[in-house]
Amino acid sequence: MTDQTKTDTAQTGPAGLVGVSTEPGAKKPDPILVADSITRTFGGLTAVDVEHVEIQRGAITALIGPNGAGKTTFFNLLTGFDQPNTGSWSLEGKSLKGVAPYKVARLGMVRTFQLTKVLAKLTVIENMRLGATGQKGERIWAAPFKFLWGKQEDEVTNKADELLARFMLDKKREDFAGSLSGGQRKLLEMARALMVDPEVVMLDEPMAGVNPALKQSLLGHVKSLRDEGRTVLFVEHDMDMVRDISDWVIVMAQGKIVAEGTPESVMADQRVIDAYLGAHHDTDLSELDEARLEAEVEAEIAQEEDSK
Amino acid sequence: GGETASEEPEKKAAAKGDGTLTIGQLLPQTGSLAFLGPPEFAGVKLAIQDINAAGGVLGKDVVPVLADSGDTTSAIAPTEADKLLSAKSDVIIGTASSGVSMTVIDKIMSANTVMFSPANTSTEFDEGDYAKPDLYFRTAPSDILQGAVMANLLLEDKRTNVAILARQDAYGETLAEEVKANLEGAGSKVATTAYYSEDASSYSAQINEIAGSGADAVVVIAFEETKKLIPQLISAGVGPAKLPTYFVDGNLSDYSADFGKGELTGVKGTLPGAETAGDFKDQLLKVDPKLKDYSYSAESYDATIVSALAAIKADSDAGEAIAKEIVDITTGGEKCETYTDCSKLLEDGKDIDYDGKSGPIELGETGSPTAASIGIYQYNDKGTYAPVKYIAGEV
Amino acid sequence: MDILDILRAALQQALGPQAIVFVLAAIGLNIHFGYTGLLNFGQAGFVAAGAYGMAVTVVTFDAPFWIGVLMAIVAPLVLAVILGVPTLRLRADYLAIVTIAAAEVLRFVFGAVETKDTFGGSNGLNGYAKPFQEANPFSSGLDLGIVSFGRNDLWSLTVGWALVALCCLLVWALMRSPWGRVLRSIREDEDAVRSLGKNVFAYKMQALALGGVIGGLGGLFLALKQASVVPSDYSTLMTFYAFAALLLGGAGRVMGPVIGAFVFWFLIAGLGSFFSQSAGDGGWIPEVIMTDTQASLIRYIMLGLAIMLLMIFRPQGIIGDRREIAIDGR
Amino acid sequence: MTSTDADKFRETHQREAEGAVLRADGLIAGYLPGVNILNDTDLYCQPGELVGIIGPNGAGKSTLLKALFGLVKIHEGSVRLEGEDITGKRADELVSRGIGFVPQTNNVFPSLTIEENLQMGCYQAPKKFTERFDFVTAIFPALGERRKQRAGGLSGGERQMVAMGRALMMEPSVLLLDEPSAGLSPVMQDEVFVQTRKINKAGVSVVMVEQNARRCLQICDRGYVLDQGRNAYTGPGRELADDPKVVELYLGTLGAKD
Amino acid sequence: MRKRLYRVLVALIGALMVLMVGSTVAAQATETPPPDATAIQVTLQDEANKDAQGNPKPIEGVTLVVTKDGDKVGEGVTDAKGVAIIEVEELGKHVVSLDEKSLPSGTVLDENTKNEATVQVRFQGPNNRAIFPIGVTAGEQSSFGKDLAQNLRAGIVFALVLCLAALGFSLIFGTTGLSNFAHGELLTFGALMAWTFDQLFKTGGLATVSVILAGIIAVVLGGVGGYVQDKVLWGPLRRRGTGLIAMMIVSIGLSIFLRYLYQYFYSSSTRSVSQYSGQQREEHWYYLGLAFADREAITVLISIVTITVVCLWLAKSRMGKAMRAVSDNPALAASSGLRVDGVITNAWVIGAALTALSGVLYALTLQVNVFMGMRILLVIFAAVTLGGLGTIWGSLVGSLVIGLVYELGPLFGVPTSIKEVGPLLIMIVILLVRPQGILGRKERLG
Ligand SMILES: Nc1ncnc2c1ncn2[C@@H]1O[C@H](COP(=O)(O)OP(=O)(O)OP(=O)(O)O)[C@@H](O)[C@H]1O
Ligand SMILES: Nc1ncnc2c1ncn2[C@@H]1O[C@H](COP(=O)(O)OP(=O)(O)OP(=O)(O)O)[C@@H](O)[C@H]1O
Ligand SMILES: CC(C)C[C@H](N)C(=O)O
Ligand SMILES: [Mg+2]
Ligand SMILES: [Mg+2]
Repeated sequence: MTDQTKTDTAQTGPAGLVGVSTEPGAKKPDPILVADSITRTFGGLTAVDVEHVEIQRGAITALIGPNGAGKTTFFNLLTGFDQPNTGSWSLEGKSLKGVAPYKVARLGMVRTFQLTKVLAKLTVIENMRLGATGQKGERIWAAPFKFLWGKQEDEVTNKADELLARFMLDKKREDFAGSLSGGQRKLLEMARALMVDPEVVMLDEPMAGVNPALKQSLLGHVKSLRDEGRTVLFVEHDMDMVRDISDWVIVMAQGKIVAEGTPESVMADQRVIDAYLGAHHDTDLSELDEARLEAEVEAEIAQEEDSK
Repeated sequence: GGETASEEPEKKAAAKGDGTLTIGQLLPQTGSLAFLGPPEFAGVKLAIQDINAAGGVLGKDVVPVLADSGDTTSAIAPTEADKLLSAKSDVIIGTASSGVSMTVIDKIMSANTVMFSPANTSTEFDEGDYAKPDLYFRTAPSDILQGAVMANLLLEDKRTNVAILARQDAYGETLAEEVKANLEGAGSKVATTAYYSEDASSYSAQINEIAGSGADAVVVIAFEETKKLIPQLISAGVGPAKLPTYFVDGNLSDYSADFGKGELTGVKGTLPGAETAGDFKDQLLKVDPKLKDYSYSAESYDATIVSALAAIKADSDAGEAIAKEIVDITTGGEKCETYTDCSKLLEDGKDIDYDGKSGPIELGETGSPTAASIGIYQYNDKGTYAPVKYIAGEV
Repeated sequence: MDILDILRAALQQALGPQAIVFVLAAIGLNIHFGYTGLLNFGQAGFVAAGAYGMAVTVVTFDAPFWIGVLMAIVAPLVLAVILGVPTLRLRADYLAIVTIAAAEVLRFVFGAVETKDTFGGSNGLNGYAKPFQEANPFSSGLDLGIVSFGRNDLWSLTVGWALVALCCLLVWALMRSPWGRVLRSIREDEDAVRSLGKNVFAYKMQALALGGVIGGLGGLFLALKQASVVPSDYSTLMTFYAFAALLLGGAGRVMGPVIGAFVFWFLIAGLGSFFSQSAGDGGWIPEVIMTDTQASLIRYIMLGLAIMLLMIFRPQGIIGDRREIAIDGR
Repeated sequence: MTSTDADKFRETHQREAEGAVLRADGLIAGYLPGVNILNDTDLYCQPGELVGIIGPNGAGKSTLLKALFGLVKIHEGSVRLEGEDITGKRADELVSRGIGFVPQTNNVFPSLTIEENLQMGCYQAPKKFTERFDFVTAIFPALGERRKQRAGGLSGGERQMVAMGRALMMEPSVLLLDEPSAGLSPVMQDEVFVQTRKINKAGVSVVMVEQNARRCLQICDRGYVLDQGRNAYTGPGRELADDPKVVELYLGTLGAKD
Repeated sequence: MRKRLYRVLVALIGALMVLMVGSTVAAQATETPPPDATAIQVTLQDEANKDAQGNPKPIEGVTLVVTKDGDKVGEGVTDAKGVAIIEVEELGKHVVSLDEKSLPSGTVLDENTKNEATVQVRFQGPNNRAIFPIGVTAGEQSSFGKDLAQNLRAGIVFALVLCLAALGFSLIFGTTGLSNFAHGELLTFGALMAWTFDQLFKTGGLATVSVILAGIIAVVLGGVGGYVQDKVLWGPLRRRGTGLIAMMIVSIGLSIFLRYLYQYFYSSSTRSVSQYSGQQREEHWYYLGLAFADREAITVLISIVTITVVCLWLAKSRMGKAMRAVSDNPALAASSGLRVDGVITNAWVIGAALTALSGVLYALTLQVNVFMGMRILLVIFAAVTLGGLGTIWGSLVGSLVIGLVYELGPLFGVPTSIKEVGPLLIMIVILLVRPQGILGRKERLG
């Protein structure tokens, strides 16, 4: 832990990742989040079984892996929403074992949910305001007296409005969050998490269902978070995004971490391609062998008719 | 009126002496005591008929207002009492159940209205705050008496180990305690006392307790729940046929529709009140031809008449003024038995002592009868009951 | 048939002390359910805690009146904590059952023969309200023509409506604040709120306690104006009626409970008076169809009907927001 | 879009929609009274055609699908299935007429097992279950392996597979898909697109909404771009994908192969 | 009239006594008190020593002393019938003491009989009694084991009846998500219908099967009631998109409406069906050591069969799955081709019929009253919740636990008067350990 305290700038952020080993569970020069031998089982199924993982401070790390690999469950464990069967993990050297989810968030680690959780009967702007931390007016004794928190509320609102504009939700400002479309909910969820000003942002498939054009502009925002020195950890199935913004990629499969590395190296890994990316992921589907498709279909139909 | 309190003359003047004696009736139309509502309503109705036939009170006809006291679970009595109060009732005849009375007594008294119960027998109305002569009166004797009669009846029948099954309310608790105290004092034993709450959804545990107690008799202090309890006692092998069973005023009723075939044969019961004279019954039947039970009809009649006479004596229909005279009307003075007679005597300026249909009522310091008769009844194989004897006693 | 009489009876009840008890209970429920989404079906328990807090302190423990008043606030608070610590983790519908059970347990214990020495058994307790009655500054009642209140009622009403106003003001101030926002968010999705670093449990506890105490004030008021506390007053029916009042008015609105309780009692008393005039001697409904007894029932039949119809045609309540209802989580 | 544009659009629509298996004309629909989400939207799908719909978030794509399927109140306009008006018909009737629908969210029964979820898919024709079940599990082997697991415990992607599988169980003649690839791993996404194309080749008409716009336009015969409840662009999939305007406004340049 | 007769009778008895007692007896006793005089009456007899007719033997010649405030105010000696009547002057508390030495040899007061009794003299005549039980063998008190068996039986019967109603509730809750506060009234409905038709049949040629027939009709009508309710009220509400909370309040309204409507037509009195109510329990080998009345045995049988059939049907049949699907997500169910309304109507019909059956069976044990459903509603809720809301097996387990705790609690220290506290407390405790109910599942997060 000593080298963590005397961090020197060269080791922090994406720069520190240069030359890091690509073995699963590789040591990072300046890890902000460290997890050890975490397991979680559901009945007979081992959903998460992570031996060791470190997340580099100030970098954007992507967590990818097939469906059901245990990514979301791992998020739940790290943020205290679920309890692991075994293991320990720490944020900035402080153990998070048994720490309540809200305390984890207060320590600066905020997550979003894959299946969005918007506050349906609050307006979009209220959803945003809720995200702000350290609000005086959230204490019961201060709450009845507006002069105590009015000014702070204005500041919070300004910040929220800025984010909303960026996430193209400003038109929906006064609408109930429950009336948002699927993609808009994702956006709101992410924007609200950013209101917390977190040290570590954990996004669970933030871009699923978000329109490509908007996605592109949002990536800029995520990058700027990194530039502010924050750490981003995200789960995503969109390889364009992973390739574009991540500094480091961790691959999970069947609960285990199977590979790590830079986006390029990981995506070139044959195992990853086989199990996750698929052979055609870079080809244009319309260029697929249409003839082959048709043949297959016909064969099936014929088979069906036989069986009748 | 008579001697109106001199300390607060202003407030007294504001009291509702509107000239018309309005008699509210807060008696059970619904709930677990509803089966004893009709005789009480009939009693009051008959009394008002008699009063108005004799020229009313203070020159005007008495006005009746009816309300439903429900039972303790329905808790409608307070709102119904409000209804009566806002109809400017000067006297409220009611309620029947002691438990319900407890929920409205303070409300009615604080409205300076007389509360005159024909059927409350709980001992609590002579205790603590209610011991004072104030606005609460009753024509039914305290269960100190019924408890003693029941105990004596049990002793007479040589019951030395008695089980008590009682409803948990002001009435059941105190009556059970009285029976128990008298029995144990006199040398008998009480095997067990099982209480049940009015809104219980099963009585098995209580029944089992009774059945397992080895008692040689059981006293059932209940209202309408009796209809549920008896079959269960029978199932448990301690029905009236196997174990001598005793009823009280709360469940002494015509059960011919519920238990035929001799299920109740031999059950004995106690009920405050002197023997109902034959013509009184006939008159009641004219008022309400459907009557089957007569419990507390005489007491209701008397409560109404006494209130009216007190109003005449006080020369006011204000609740407080009436209250001041009620005890006096029933004690000391020239005896009289009907409203016509008594009111004449009063008009002649005489002091009277009203003796009514329920016996020679003498109300004491606390506004309760000091002496009364208690009837002992027995059931036949049809599920109806007939008197065996009456015992007069002092509280 | 005297329309004025009916109106008088209805208004008398709707403005009267009975309504105030329910307004206070419903304001508490509004904080629980309307704002925080806590399905508290045991509000009667809090009301009882308030009433018994007062009565037991003064009657059983012979403490001075003002300590009784203090205890009427402390008791529901304690109940909230005892109830809250274990139950606030439960899902909404489970919470409902646990609270309703807790309230019933309280009522049974208060009414039990075994605890008679402390709680007075099924007769309850009385004889503590003297100081309240003596503090009555009015020398006579108030007659407003259509409605009139006696001296005692007038005093109760003044105190009661003042309490209501105070509570409404407090709720209004609280609910426009960020604190209120957190509560409303918890109503929507606790986990989302947790993920943003708010101590959901603490907020729920604060809400439960605050709503409980306001319910307890209702109990205190009931105890004072009725001068007696009896366990049967605090049955689940009280909670149901308070809920009905709240939803009639509109949950999640400051004035919802007030308007709801007013309408609720207006209906009960108005219908009651209407039918008791219509049936029996001198009424226009023949005895075969409706006897006196039946007349006293029909208002409840109508009340049930009215609650249904109001919920069917205005599910958001009288002053609720239609848009909110349209967004259904399910 | 100027009004003349709109007119032209309407004209082409009228001309080309002739003989369509499913067509919607001038739909005006919304969730709340007074707030229309769809403002005069047209759409048609010829037999055996694969139609893609793309557009920004909140444009009304899901609303359009729901409107076609009778789950949103249509204020004006009509939906026709094989020439017959089906506006406002109940969903289960539409199912028995051969329309299948995969919603964007809440698309599984959490308390039912995977197998039971799929059973619900062929609720109206229970006999076909075994055969279709084999077919679906061949596409998504994960579902076959975990058939007894409750869907409530599934990961996001696994749910999506169940939802897709459920729709495939019913062998519809018209299939409405709302973002079927969302949340799936790349290899599974490809599988979904390939399978959709395959089903389509087998004669099923498909209307799909996608945010993976590029992929969607690659496989579909014809695409619509929906913006603020109106058709902004339409045309064959490839053309749209190459249209610079569409790229700029809706597709972005990320991941585009130059 | 009667009063006078009685007095004559008392006087006669008094006279007889004088004749029999003779001159050896102490002075006070020879003077027969006038029949109306206030007196204390004591009868002494040896219960252990009965004659051929089973009448206990009177104990003669025992001296009894009456004191008031420590002063002796009277004395008496029992006559040949074992009776002593001792006149007293005043009313109030008197103490009667028995002179043990005057007891005949061989007769003793057993250790828990005191030789003193306190009598509050209140009555005219010899109506103020005291007793000194001699040779009384206390009735057999039951043992813990026997109590356990008794209460277990009560618990089982109650639990099964409860279970039917809980199942009905679960079914409706499971498909619609509605916490139906009017559920108790469905139960009452069953009981009321059974009673009504029993009234019809009980005098005719069908009298022997009156209750059975009435019960069957009641269950059918219960189902019809569920159908009507769904068609007239809940269906239209669903179609208007009314929220669950609003529906819940509607159900509160409905319960008030129905309860008082029943009361309007049936009044609040308790009624009994014409058959089976007075059956006594018997122990047969096939009752596994418990004693059942035949009606209870039949109740148990009917319940178990019905519950098994319904549970299997729900678990295995397509309709059962469809109900769960509808409960999870009605919109998606519709999109899968389920006729959601049809499925829900099904749930209502079966749920209501089950509940009506529960009402009929309940009526056999506890008579018919318009409030019976309301009183048991909370217990039903507790059972359903305890098991895990919406799970069918859960409501089964929940009912069993609640029913047993309800009746067994008093054996383990719960005061009988508040025995309803037991199950509620148990439920609270269990929910604290397993917040999702015994068989409920935690929902996945994220
Ligand atoms: N509550 C639960 N009960 C049972 N199984 C669960 C539960 N939660 C997760 N699982 C199982 O654990 C595995 C990991 O799930 P998880 O949600 O973490 O996957 P994921 O990597 O996020 O997948 P996706 O990319 O599809 O979202 C899955 O197979 C899932 O079925
Ligand atoms: N239940 C609802 N109530 C009210 N408004 C709604 C509701 N659902 C959606 N909306 C509104 O309708 C508009 C269109 O929503 P829709 O879901 O059709 O968008 P979409 O095109 O599918 O977007 P996405 O790509 O994000 O899924 C949005 O502005 C949204 O706010
Ligand atoms: C009518 C009576 C049975 C009432 C009973 N004596 C009571 O005081 O509760
Ligand atoms: Mg996931
Ligand atoms: Mg959408």
